Amino acid sequence: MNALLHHAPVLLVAVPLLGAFAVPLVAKLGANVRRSFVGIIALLTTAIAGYLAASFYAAGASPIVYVLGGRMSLPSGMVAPIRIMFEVDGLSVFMILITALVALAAVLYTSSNWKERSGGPMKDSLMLLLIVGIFGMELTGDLFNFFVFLEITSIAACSLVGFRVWRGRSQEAAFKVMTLYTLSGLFVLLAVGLLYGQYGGLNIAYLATMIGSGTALVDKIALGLLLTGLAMKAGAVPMHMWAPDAYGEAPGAASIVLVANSQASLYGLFRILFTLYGSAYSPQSIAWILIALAAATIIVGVTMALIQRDIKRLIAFGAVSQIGYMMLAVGVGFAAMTALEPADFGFVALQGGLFHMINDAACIGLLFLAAGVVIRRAGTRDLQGMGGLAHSMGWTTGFFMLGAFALAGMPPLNGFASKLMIYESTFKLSPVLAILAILASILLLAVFLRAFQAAFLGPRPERLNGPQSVPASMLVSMGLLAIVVIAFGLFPGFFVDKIVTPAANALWNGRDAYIQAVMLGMGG
Amino acid sequence: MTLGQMPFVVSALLVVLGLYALLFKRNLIKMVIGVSIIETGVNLFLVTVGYRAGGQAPIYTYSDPSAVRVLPTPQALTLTSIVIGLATTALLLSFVVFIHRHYQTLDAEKIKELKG
Amino acid sequence: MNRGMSIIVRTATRLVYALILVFGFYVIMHGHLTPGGGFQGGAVVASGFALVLVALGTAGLKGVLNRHLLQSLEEVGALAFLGLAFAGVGTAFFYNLLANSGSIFGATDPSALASGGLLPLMNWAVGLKVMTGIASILIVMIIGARKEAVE
Amino acid sequence: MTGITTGFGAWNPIAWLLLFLGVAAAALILRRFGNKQYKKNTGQTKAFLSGNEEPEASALHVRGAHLYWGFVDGLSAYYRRVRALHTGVLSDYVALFVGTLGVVFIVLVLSR
Repeated sequence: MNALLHHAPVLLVAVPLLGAFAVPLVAKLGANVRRSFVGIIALLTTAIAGYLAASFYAAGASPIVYVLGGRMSLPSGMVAPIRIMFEVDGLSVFMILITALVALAAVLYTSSNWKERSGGPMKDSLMLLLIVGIFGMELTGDLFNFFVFLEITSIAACSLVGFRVWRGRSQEAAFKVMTLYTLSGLFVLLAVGLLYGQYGGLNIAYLATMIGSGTALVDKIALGLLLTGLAMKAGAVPMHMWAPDAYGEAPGAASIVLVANSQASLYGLFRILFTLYGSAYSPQSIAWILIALAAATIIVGVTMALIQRDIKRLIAFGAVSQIGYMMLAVGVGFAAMTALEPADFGFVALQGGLFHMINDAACIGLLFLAAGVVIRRAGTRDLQGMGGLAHSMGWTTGFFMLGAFALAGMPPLNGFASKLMIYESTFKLSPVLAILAILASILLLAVFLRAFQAAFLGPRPERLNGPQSVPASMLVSMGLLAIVVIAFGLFPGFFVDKIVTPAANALWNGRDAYIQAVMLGMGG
Repeated sequence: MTLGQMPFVVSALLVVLGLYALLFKRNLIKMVIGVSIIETGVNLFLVTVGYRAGGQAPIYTYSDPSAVRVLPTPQALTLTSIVIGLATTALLLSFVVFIHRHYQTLDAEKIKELKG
Repeated sequence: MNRGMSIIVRTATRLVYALILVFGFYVIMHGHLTPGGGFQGGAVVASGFALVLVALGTAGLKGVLNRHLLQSLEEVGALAFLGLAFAGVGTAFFYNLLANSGSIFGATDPSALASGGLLPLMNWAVGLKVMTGIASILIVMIIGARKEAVE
Repeated sequence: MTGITTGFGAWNPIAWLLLFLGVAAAALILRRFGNKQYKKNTGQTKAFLSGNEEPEASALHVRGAHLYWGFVDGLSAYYRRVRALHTGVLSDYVALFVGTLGVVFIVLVLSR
């Protein structure tokens, strides 16, 4: 194993962190130097993520453990799981790929030379910090460390939402989001404290070996706190109220990283449910909690999106409803896995839910980025005041339409492939839920057709006060996501085999491998 | 209930008090104070978890080398949590400053441009 | 311009200020031996700074300790911390290269001040970051509040 | 390799594209059999609005808020309730969080 591969997990966090701290200093050399520097950091991070993923899959997708600060045993020879560890399994690698894709697109988008009104270097710094936090959440094998990275994402995300201080609405959104994020973070910390007090450890693998048959009340309380706290950060109805505020008020590029942040919280939820508790304590009721939250999320998200007039809030409610699809699929998978007779459709559901995560990141990313361009061009966020933008913005129109069709599940795009898997597996568990999901998907198409019709179609507007041309870097960033949408749409089998199945395996039967990777390393 | 369990009760009370402030107080500053109180409750809980009867604080210098010391992990967790709490509170308060500048009020019931 | 508070407070501040700074630096320096460390010491130093700002007013800053200088120093502290973490990358990230090495900061007696390897250096880096970070937050908030009062 | 099988169905985008192209080609061929006799820029190609003049294009554009008003009106009972939930007041959001936490606790404590 070579040195770069050995250190890849930690470099994924350390490189953007270095970038985040160095940006304000580099910015003194000029705006263009700063933009190139941030771009190089993003490219480097993406390259490391790609390299880690490639070698991980080549090596047979067995979990990698990285111990910060040296060996697993202490200098005195004592063996205890107290060092901070990064643990990478199929699910982590999959989430890292999503984050790297979104991060690259977001940084490319912000590096355009459109005039910034304020906060240039600080915005880049916060963006990189948010990316650090998301990577950290996905990599760490330590429950307290997970909380720390969760809080890093909270602080960076809320600063990004609120950094446009001249807008009262963005301050309002930032305050609400920060309060709710902090609240959820504190309840997660309380759960971590409960587990530490009960079992004397913070390592996820170690705790997973200690959690018994689920008779202890402490386990249940900790699970409840973790589940609700992380579901809130993922934006599940009825705790989704922050999500449209945050996505809607953040700058275009920050919105898509916020979506990746919600997905990282969802990852945390899955890690807790499948790895930390997993087969030790998994009553069917948890699956039904997930499914109930998911059904509410899908319906409320899509119906609220239908009546929005602010284009970013409309897309934001669409993003909320998509989180519901992922939770629905994983809930169905959990129900099938924990049933007395584990059924195969559960695995398909997990595959579909996870595949939908990366599809959602690409499609919603495309929509948010295109909406950012539209708002700058039209000078308003109100759909009522827009129209006819397609006459002057050919590429952006195409990208918006592509994203909308893909997200609504039109064949042959990627959203259709993942939603088909979700529908068919959900149908096996409960036909009503599947019909609900299909109906919501049709409504979603209606929502985005409305946004598309209102913003792009119609006669050429008389006057536009925004800038005339769209910068190349923004088009490149949207093009990147569009390529992903098309590639995943045309070759779903390839990507499901290569990257989704290892992730689904990590949830389905990867718990023992995850635990063994740490516990055996500790013995040796 | 023994005296040793009192800190747990107090930390639970603090969490409930903070939630009360968040739910029923309308002033934004009081809501920030509520968040801070919840945080204090959680921190108190973490420190209490680390308490062991008869254990010494893990300070090596000038101490009896044979003494039984407690594991400093919970203390480290609490410190980290306090640091995060400082950043959170500072950020929340600066948002409150800007909200007051734009809305000329700190009443949570009146700051609802973002709804529906 | 704000002239600060009454003469009693100002005189007391001048007396206490140096003590607060010394105590803060002591806490940073002994972070690897006693309770405390970079964050706590940095916060103490910054609280001394806050005392000066409140008691003597912002006139005393004279533009020397401005926000930009403090923020640059903060970034330097953060980068130094990260650099020290990278130093051990031959073994692992955050590997303590100097501990028990016998060279600088590598005393094998765990109660000596020059023990702890990279830990004291990291404490200094964190201390620098925290003291300048909190100080710049204070400056921004006080100047922002002043503007509000004038309007 | 390109398609996926879900265990209950299959999906192959390449086959779908081929089918799509085939159907599109068939549609184009059918279109060629159409009547080519009409004259452009005369009354034959204009919209017929019961004899009224065709309005300006800008007046014809349906604005964002006007689309689907019938759907929203039909579901107004639902929308009244769900909009009332999104009050915009932070305390209500916290209350929803605490309420959900309570429900989750009850379900977990009751189960097994």
